[in-house]
Amino acid sequence: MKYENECVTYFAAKSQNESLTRVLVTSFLATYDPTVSEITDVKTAVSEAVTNAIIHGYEGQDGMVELFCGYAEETIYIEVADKGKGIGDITRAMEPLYTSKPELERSGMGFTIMEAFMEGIMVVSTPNLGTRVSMYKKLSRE
Amino acid sequence: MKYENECVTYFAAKSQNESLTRVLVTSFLATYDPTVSEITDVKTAVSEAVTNAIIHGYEGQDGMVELFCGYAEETIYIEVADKGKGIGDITRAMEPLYTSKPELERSGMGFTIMEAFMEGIMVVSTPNLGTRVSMYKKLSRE
Amino acid sequence: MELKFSKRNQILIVRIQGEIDHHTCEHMRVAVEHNFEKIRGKHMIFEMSGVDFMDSSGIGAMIGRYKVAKCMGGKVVIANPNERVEQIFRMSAMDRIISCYPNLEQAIQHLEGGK
Amino acid sequence: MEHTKRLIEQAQQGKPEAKETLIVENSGLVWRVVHRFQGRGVESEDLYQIGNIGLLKCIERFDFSYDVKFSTYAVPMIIGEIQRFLRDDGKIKVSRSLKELAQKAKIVEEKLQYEWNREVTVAELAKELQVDLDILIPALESRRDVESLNAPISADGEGTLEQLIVQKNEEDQLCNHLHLKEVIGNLDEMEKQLIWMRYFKEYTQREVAEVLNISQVQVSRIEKRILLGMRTHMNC
Ligand SMILES: Nc1ncnc2c1ncn2[C@@H]1O[C@H](COP(=O)(O)OP(=O)(O)OP(=O)(O)O)[C@@H](O)[C@H]1O
Ligand SMILES: Nc1ncnc2c1ncn2[C@@H]1O[C@H](COP(=O)(O)OP(=O)(O)OP(=O)(O)O)[C@@H](O)[C@H]1O
Ligand SMILES: [Mg+2]
Ligand SMILES: [Mg+2]
Repeated sequence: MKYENECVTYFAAKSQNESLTRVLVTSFLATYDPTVSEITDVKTAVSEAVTNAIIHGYEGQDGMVELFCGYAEETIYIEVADKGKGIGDITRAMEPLYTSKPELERSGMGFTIMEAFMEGIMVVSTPNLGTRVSMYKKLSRE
Repeated sequence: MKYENECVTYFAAKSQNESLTRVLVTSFLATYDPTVSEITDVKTAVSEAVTNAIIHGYEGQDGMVELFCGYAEETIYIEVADKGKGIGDITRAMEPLYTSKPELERSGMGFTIMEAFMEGIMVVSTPNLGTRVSMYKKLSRE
Repeated sequence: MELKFSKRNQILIVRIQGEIDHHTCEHMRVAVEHNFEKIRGKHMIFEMSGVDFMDSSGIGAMIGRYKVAKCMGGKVVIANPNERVEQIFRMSAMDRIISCYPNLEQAIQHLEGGK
Repeated sequence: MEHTKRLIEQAQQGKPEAKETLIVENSGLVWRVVHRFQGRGVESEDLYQIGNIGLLKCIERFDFSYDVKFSTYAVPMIIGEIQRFLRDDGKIKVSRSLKELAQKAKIVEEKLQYEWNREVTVAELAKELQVDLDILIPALESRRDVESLNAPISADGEGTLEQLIVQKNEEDQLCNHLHLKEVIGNLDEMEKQLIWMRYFKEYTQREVAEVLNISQVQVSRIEKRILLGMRTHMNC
């Protein structure tokens, strides 16, 4: 796919970097004159995916997370990937309220929020190789 | 080198992304409670290096620019790299007021500014392969 | 994130300002429990007018605090969330067990009038 | 070069006109340096004056044995002069200034939204606040201490998604750890607190004793009694 603009970032899987990813996405989007609420939608989805990579993918261990942002035809494309644990049963993982880590006070709403705030989402994952979440959202233009 | 935190971003060599790099550096550094002037120093140096990659490295053509941020022992490490034209004579390029593009109203002060605002700078470049500018700055701690 | 604590009878009032994500939740959890314990609280109110961003980590953290309050026979309620935050609450159906009120006074009234 | 050389020699011998000519002829150079310091909250005109002080120092100190052009020597010196000036009041922490900007941003956003009766874009916000996006965006992410002017929440539902989840989401499911709730509900305040600290917070008996202001022996005794009670309760 040919993007009008693109940017990919690899960062250490540390929770302190979660806010960095939101800043990055906001500033990538900012060129396309989004509304504050469009930004919040995308930011929230990114935050969910990145948090998942850190706590489920790497389970707090060292690792690098990839965040891709692309823009083409008024649509923003986001990908978040890790080389962590992977997901065995993707369908079940995406069910609302399913969580494998209730002891960490997770509620199993991450994927549901991503689906609600983005227009499309695709998850590819291989156990022990990692997970890639791809999402897109069309921006409203006047 | 083992960094306490690190982040590397590849983005399209477009001038619209210059502000993205400043945002990124600001928010990467913000965790370490820097002063306003430290942030401005680092941001200015990054901005110079990124602009150089876009206008000299790729001369306005398509390409990707790399921005690395690392933090270790109260020191911020920055690298900006492109796979563009490269620099033939690095010593001359780094002289104050030397510019190969006076017609673009460049003034030849980019490297001088980077040197002034950062503590150390190293430039590695190979004609037709690209350029990597590495810089560091120790943050003042009370 | 910044937290301000105050108490009213057995209610711990927590004013949250900033972002609620996985990173900041860790801090919130510890601080809230510490203060709840200190005042020997029963209920908790989270005053959320200063919260601009919350993701699912916030849901987990609220339910976690709900469990704690429940053990003491108390409740958790939310006051003054912005539209966004409220949307996330509703999506997770958390409003079934944690009620939202448009302001602090109503939240207090609910708890004190309740039991 | 010969021309500049002559002027510098004259200036170093104390001729004020020569100094003045040099300042005029190099004003473009100083401005170019000043240009690089824009956006630091200091008027360019002021920086230009500081830059000229640096230039004057160069004129006084330039040595023709240096084997560099005057301008090459001057640029770093002028930069240094301006930096020293800016250093002195650049000690504010970023976290503080972002916080202040975030406060302003929140107020302006709500004001505009009210006036225009529509969503505000970040670009509009930046324009209204007269700041660059690269400082506004991190500020928006670091909002703290912001008093909200938010109107009461609206209550329009989210439709199908919400219903779907609500079905699956009864209280018990959310609170699976709470099957003990009835048992715990029958305890008195101190007993509840004790159980909570011991089993949810993993305090030692000694720590609990300290908080509750009773002896460790008492803690142990109460705990045993409660646990026994719970066990019988749960077996039936
Ligand atoms: N990157 C990942 N690597 C491995 N497993 C993952 C990853 N992302 C999600 N999962 C699995 O999918 C489940 C559901 O994810 P989801 O984000 O919906 O909920 P959660 O993270 O458990 O809770 P919440 O997001 O509400 O805090 C997780 O519990 C985990 O088992
Ligand atoms: N990434 C790069 N790739 C190729 N050439 C470069 C690169 N960076 C710098 N150069 C060369 O080094 C010279 C000096 O760079 P410098 O940034 O100091 O000045 P400038 O870019 O020409 O002007 P200014 O930065 O003041 O606008 C440039 O004119 C260019 O010839
Ligand atoms: Mg999740
Ligand atoms: Mg340059």
